[in-house]
Amino acid sequence: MTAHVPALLVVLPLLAAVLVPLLALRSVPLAQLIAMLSVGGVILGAGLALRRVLIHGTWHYALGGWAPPWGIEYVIDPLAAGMALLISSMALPALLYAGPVVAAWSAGQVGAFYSLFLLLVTGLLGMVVTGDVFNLYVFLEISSLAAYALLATGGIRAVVATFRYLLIGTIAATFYLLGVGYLYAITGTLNMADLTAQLATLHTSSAFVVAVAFLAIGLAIKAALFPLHAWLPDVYTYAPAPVSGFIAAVMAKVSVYALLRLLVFVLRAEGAAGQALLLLHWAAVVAVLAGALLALAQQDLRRMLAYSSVGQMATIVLGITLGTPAALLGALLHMLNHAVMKGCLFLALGGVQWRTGQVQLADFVGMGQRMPLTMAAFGVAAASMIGLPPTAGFFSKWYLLTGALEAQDWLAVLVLVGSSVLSLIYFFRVLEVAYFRQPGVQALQRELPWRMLTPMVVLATLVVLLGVWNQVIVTQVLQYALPHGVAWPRT
Amino acid sequence: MKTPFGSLLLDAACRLMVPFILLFALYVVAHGHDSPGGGFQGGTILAATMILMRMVHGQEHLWGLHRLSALRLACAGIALYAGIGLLSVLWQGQYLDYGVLPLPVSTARAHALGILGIEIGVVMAVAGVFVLMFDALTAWGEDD
Amino acid sequence: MRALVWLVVLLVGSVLIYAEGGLPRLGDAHAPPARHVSPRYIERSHTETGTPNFVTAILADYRAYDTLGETTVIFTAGLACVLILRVQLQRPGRGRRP
Amino acid sequence: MGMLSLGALHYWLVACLLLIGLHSMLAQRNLLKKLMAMNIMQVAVIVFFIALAAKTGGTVPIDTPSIKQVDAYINPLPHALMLTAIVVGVSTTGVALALLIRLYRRYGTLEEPEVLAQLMESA
Repeated sequence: MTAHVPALLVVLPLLAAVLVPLLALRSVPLAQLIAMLSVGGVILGAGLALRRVLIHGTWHYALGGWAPPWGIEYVIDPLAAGMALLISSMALPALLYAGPVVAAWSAGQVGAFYSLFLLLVTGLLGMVVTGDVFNLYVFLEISSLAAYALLATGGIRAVVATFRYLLIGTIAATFYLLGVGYLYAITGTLNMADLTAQLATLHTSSAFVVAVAFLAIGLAIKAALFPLHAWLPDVYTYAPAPVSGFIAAVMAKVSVYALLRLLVFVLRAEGAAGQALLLLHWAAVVAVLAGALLALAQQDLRRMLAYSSVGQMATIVLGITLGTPAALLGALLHMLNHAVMKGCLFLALGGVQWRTGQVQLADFVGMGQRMPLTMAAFGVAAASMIGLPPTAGFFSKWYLLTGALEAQDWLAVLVLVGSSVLSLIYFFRVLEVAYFRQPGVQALQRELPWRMLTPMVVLATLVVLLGVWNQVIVTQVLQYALPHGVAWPRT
Repeated sequence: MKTPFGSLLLDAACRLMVPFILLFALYVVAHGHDSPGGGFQGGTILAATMILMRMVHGQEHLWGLHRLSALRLACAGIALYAGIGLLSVLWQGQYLDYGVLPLPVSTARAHALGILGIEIGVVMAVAGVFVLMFDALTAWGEDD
Repeated sequence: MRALVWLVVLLVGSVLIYAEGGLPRLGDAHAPPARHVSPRYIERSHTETGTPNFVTAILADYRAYDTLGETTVIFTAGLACVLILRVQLQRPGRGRRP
Repeated sequence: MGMLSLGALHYWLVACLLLIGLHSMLAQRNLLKKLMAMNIMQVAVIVFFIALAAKTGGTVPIDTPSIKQVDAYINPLPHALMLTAIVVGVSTTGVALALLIRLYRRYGTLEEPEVLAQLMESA
């Protein structure tokens, strides 16, 4: 059975997703258990896959037994396996957390919610393990449609925001598909490895230039890179906490992963792909600062976290486009760290909102006493976002800075330091209000139920542990995930 | 649909047409190997008959597949598709490799039967989902 | 705002026209799409899959995994409608009808 | 370049459809019209792929014993891909309609400025 892990990774949550809506009509707890068990199975499978590819090298799995350019193949390298592990590990806490949030819904609604959550996981997993550009499109749409439905459950404002996201997301997916069409028109293939081989002589063709432009713009919209980020803040603000926690943690990252996979691994950063990386670099430089500044301007904390996500996604793109080994390691490490800490922040904030209904900065007075554990988790994750030493965030920023210095890109150095200072200001603001400002009336301490508390505490612990283990993660896993033999373009 | 727009004329036309549409759906699925057609097209036509009956008679009518049954049909369809893939894994093949299935026919025939199997899964999923979607879009749920 | 919309449209339009020269002509049997992967489907799919319809053979066999994904997309859309519109799935009046 | 050769005219059609869709999606004020524009955009991509499949003098991609040459059949792969893309388009439209129905029930209109104005009021 272990020989078929690549296919099972995606099929297991899919099968659970068809079982869950029917089971929920009989027993909601059983459906929730099955959903979590299937995600647990995926974590196990992704862990096995990661171990195997680290020992034996890239894992090719031909679906249907058809050889690659004719059939679809799954290609799992350390990067893909790591992403799969990250996606499934973030889904489990979010699913556990969702229990009390959906407790008042009818059984049919709960079933549909969990099923769509599993379909979202299925889509994201399919996107990271596939070695076929059209198959990536199909799974991109599965994850998008599931995400639209989940995001829209946050009330009527969420519906308005989601409809706009649907339109923009469809433009993005259509651009991506058109890019695939251009690549197909000049190479005749859809397989990623075959594309690399076929394109060796073609990257001066005008069709190639346009293909890269459409692919990059489509995926940059999905990744919410700064001038194309307009859909993100409303969507993250009004979605229910387990959904925004999971989606903010991994969904945009999977698009960044797809960007990295296509521009660097498949198109080898040659010709137009290199130009696209340069453009993305400049967009990212602006975006890092813009995201941080916009976050600073927000009073609604959910919106603050959303803008902070815009800035942090740009930080990851900046690391990728710098292209030095340290910057790449920093970008990959930051993908992992940011997923864990942003997930923790959204879950904690959602918990406060669920218990007290407060999301405005001014209303957080005394929250440190009212919900000590929740705010402690928030504080640990915030410290990591700022980049304080024992936490994970410090190390990824350290690698990114080292990378920027290696590349002698002083602007990037300045921007990275600047964004850290800004995030220090906007997160410290929250902690200051929550802990040091005395409330007028002593409010009672009321913590969240264990199902909501456990995921947060686990993620907050993980933030610290990832910091402690950063050396191990980088030397044992991430350095094998880097692309080889790719020359980055220089300004 | 809360208010069906049935009338004597529509009812008669409907009774006359539905058997033929059903037959055509079956033809489109079964003949998908040799001519244009297949699971999606057949499933859509099948769903069209049920939606037609819903529009004329309302969803209380016996013909109108209840939405819960539609959901079950859709789930069963996907499970059938993914399940055929898992069967190939059980017989030591790659996922969705129909050639390894232990059927008493040639490999090519086994592939053709496998294709038919997943097409039936697709028909069930598509027909179920379209009825469910029609119901969702026309029924009034709880308001905000 | 108007100007921005037209700017985007003009930009995309000029990009599309710029690429036109690099693309194969209509009906060109020597273009890469006709030469590289697809001949195998035409030559061997009937013997390999027992299905004379090449499109069906690709859809349901060579690229069957895409089709599984596609069926999943439909299923996702169906459930999404149920969740967004809060449709009651249970039959009305099971034990609750007055 | 051969900009206006007959073999490339369909690229102009694709560009027109795509731009009509894109422009209407950005400029239309009615949300339902935006959705229709989205469908037009998807159609543009479908036309693009299907045109890639064409071969001059090619016949339908169904094996006929009397015809053996590869070039006598059109390329079946884009057709299979576009079946998937069409289904994806239908699904997206379905979800979008569900969202629009929610909005219409609440606000009684699908004009974007009016919806936004009502949103502002309730805030």
